[in-house]
Amino acid sequence: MTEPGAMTQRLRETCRRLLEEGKVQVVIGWGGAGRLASPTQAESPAPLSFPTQAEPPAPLSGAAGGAGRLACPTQAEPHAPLSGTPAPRPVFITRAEDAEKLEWNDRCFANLTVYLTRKEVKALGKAAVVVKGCDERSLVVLEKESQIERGSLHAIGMVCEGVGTPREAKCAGCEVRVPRFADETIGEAEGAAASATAVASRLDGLMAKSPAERWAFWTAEFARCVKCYACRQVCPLCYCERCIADKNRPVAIETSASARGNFAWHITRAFHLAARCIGCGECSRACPAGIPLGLLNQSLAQATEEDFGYRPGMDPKAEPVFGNWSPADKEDFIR
Amino acid sequence: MTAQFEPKIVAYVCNWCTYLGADLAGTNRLEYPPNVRILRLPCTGRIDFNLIVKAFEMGADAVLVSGCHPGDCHYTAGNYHARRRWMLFRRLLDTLGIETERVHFAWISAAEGKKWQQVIGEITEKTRQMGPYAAYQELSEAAK
Amino acid sequence: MQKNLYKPDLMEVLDVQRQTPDVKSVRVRFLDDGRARDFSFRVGQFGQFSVFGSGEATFNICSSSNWKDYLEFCFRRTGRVTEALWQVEKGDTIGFRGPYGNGYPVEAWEGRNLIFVGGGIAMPPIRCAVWYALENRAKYGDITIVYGARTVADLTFSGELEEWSRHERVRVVQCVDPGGETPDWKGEIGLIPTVLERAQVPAENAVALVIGPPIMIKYTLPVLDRMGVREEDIYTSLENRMKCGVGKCGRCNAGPIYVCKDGPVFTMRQLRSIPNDF
Amino acid sequence: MSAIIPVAELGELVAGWIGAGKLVAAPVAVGDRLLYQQLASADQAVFDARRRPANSIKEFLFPRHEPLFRYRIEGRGIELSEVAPEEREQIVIGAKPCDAAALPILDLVFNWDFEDGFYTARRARTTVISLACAAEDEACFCTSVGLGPEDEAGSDAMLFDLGDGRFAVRAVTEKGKALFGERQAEPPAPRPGPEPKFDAARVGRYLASHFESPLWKELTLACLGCGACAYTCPTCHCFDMVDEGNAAGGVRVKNWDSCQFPLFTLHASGHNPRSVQPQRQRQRLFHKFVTYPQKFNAVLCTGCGNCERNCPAGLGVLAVLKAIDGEAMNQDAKEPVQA
Repeated sequence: MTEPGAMTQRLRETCRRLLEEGKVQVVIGWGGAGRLASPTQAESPAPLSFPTQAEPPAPLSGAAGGAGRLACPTQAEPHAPLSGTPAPRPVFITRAEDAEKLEWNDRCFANLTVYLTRKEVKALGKAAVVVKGCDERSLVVLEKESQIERGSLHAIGMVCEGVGTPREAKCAGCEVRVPRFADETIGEAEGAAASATAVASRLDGLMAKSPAERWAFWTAEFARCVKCYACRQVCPLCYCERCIADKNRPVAIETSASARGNFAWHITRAFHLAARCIGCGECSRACPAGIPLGLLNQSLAQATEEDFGYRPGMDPKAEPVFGNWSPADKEDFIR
Repeated sequence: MTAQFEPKIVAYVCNWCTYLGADLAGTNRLEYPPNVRILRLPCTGRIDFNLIVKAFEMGADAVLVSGCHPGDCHYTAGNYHARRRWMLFRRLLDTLGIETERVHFAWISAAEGKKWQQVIGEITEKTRQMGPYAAYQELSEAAK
Repeated sequence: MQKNLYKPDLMEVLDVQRQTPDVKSVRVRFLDDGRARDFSFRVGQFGQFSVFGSGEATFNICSSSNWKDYLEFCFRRTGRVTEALWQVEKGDTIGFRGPYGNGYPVEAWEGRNLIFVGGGIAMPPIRCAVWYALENRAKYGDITIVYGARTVADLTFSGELEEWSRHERVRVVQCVDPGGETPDWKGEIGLIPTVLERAQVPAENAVALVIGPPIMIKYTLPVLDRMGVREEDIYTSLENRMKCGVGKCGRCNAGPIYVCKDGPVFTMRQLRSIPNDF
Repeated sequence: MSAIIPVAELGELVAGWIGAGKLVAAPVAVGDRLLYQQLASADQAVFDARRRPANSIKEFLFPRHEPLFRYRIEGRGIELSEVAPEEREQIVIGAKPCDAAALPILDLVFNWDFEDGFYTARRARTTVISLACAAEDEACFCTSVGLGPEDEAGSDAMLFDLGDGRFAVRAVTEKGKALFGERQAEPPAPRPGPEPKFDAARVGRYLASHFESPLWKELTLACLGCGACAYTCPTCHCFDMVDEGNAAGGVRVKNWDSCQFPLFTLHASGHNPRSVQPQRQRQRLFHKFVTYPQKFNAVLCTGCGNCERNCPAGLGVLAVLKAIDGEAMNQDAKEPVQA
């Protein structure tokens, strides 16, 4: 395993080289935690007293079980979002001397390939994008769907030991710690890749319930949805010029964040990603209401693999499920 | 005593096979329950899943999607494409806890007036037993 | 609770006129007689018109404020609500909220010469002011109306333009873009700024009302400047997208103004102090 | 009555209010975060002075989805009817001071000239009991917009965590006194709150003269154009109005909307005054820090930091304003402002 600091150095060197040699005009990476890519940015202010990395937000009184807070018996002590080191944010490096802004650590959550289809980013010129092995799968799908030209893009792969503390659920059974399709890869992996079996535990729990319980679960989850569309905007595969949710002639999906409007939206979002979603989990991460949207996609991914042996973004040679068909497709549910 | 529950069933059918099959049932005077509302679309390949959702939003108790048998599609492969989508769509409905027994799929050809009669009869009876789709209808109530 | 700010008054459609291939004007009257009796507005104000089931859209009230029996508005078939309005016929019921906005400062215009410059669908918001001025003829000086559209078929209220030109001290100049004329077209051919410049309009002590697409306004302003009309005497009506009409929903906010409340009528001088965000 | 309330007694109070048929909202633990929610029972409430809910309390006064009236279509006729108003009293307890402070700011826009009865009726029957902050994180910046961890703006009463399972309570307004009577604790030693993170005056000056600036594009390139910032913001209040129903009738509803969506300003003609994301980001910042103050003499921001925490790209107003303050500082260094 290569130490993150050393990988950051190599990432910055790579960025500098690519820009200096004119191979690309912009490097899309993570970095500048707490600041933005502004050339004249002053020093960031001194770190604040709270919360520090060493001291997680304690229950407010010393007593065990968190007195000062009314009983919340089933809930483990939740951790405050954004405690500890702020996650590096997406940065767009256009000058070699700004390469210092790039960072690599286990809080590089964002799947940066989402920016490759954005007009404002495309206008910057040929891009290099920094990807983890999981992010990289969206490059395969985007290319299949003619949204990017792989040849006019430079992918810098980062060998990844997982993100988040504790690790994100998706990292548990990660098979793609070492990026497979990047133009160059930074870091070395130790040990064999894990299998994908551990990933689906939460989904298994959900599917073990009765349909009525699942309905109750999602009704409660969707009740918190405010229709901010962060799930859509953050998704590298939600690139439609105008989303069906934004069309009003006719209205296919009610814009209201009501029970009915939210169901219509989440069914649509999940199904428009069926057999396409690469499982980066950005939708769940972005949701300000903490709705585990990725579960829907995972379930569809599971079915896609069972029924068609297809895993989006894993094999560039595999034909996508939709857009194709086979006379042998199962039809035991059709009269 | 309350009146017997009459389910509302929405049938999305393709123009070339099932619609003609339903028509044939009519011209042959094959009686089938009047609970079904037929909406004709060009092809099952055109039947967007949003239409199924919309039907439930508007108060349907069950939905039928029906088109040409495999190999018979007027557009060659529309029904094959549809079949793939339905496979996964059923999984999504199941994951959400939407009652998949309320979403029916069928292949009914232009010659199968009899099958149309049978399928509608079965679906109506089954839905009648299941009762109104209260869970989804409550969503709409909550929306107001 | 307070009166429901967002609940429209119901209006009966008295008449629908097709003005151009994609523009109609609609005449409506309040269903409630008391509301009809008490209603008043200033020319230049707008209303939120509803087709129930499709939503609300914002239109200028293009009838004169002196006409008490009905209101008129005009729309182009272009979006969800206007498509629904296109289907509306005599006898149908629609909704109305208003009047909203500031309207034209017609009192301040008294004693001045009036120059109206409009392009395409901009005739309705000018029409109400023209009628108002004609109905208070003694209070205003010379009236010049320069109105243009892409083609002859796109000119709205053609009949009324003819009628106005028969009034004393009123000059109507109509124009169409080159190529938009018909064989029997008697008006001018050319773009509005050019036609305005050619028309040699007397501009001393004049107030101008200029409404139209941004590009038309942009090229008209220098012409008015050369004519000697000061920018505090040039008025326009902004057309930001609106929802509430009452300064709450934030949609028409541009700089420190809410177009629905502080406008839609502004002088060019006022607009210059606002960020170019509309 | 003592001005010091043990947490158990606070729970009994909440249970009593719920039992008396009042709507009570408080922070509730949902997964890894706190969210303000209407309580089904008192034990859901989490009174944690060190954590901030990921949403805001505006939802209880300005709901994300609110029916305005019903319509019935009968032939060519229309029948309109009011939606029965919610008349129950409402108590929001455990609000952060930065959430409570948003209410007097929102009062301004919902009451100028025309009064939005939906908002004002809710406001009148709502009591806000806030909980003074005992900690802040990197995203907090209340002190940069003139507020603080114990600011009473918008609060009818305020609780102070004494750190030993007890709270001191201070009734601020008549509404607060109606709930807590003569309980009038002196707040414990005041906390300074987060260090100021930018100079609001300097930022305001800089913004006012930089409506057009390449900075906007540079600073907001990472913005993905969602509404997570606006919808979790205590002060963002833009809305949409749509009809929902079928051929027989339906309801016109008021829904939250955000200036970050391209559709917000899109004209039917296709013209869009704010057609790219940097313009939309600029609008949000200008509205908050330049134009709302010009119009209503109040900054449309309470420094809660929700935009920063909830942005998938880590790009809240704080990040942008800090960068702008840096620019402004550089500029001031080059051309000192005349006193």
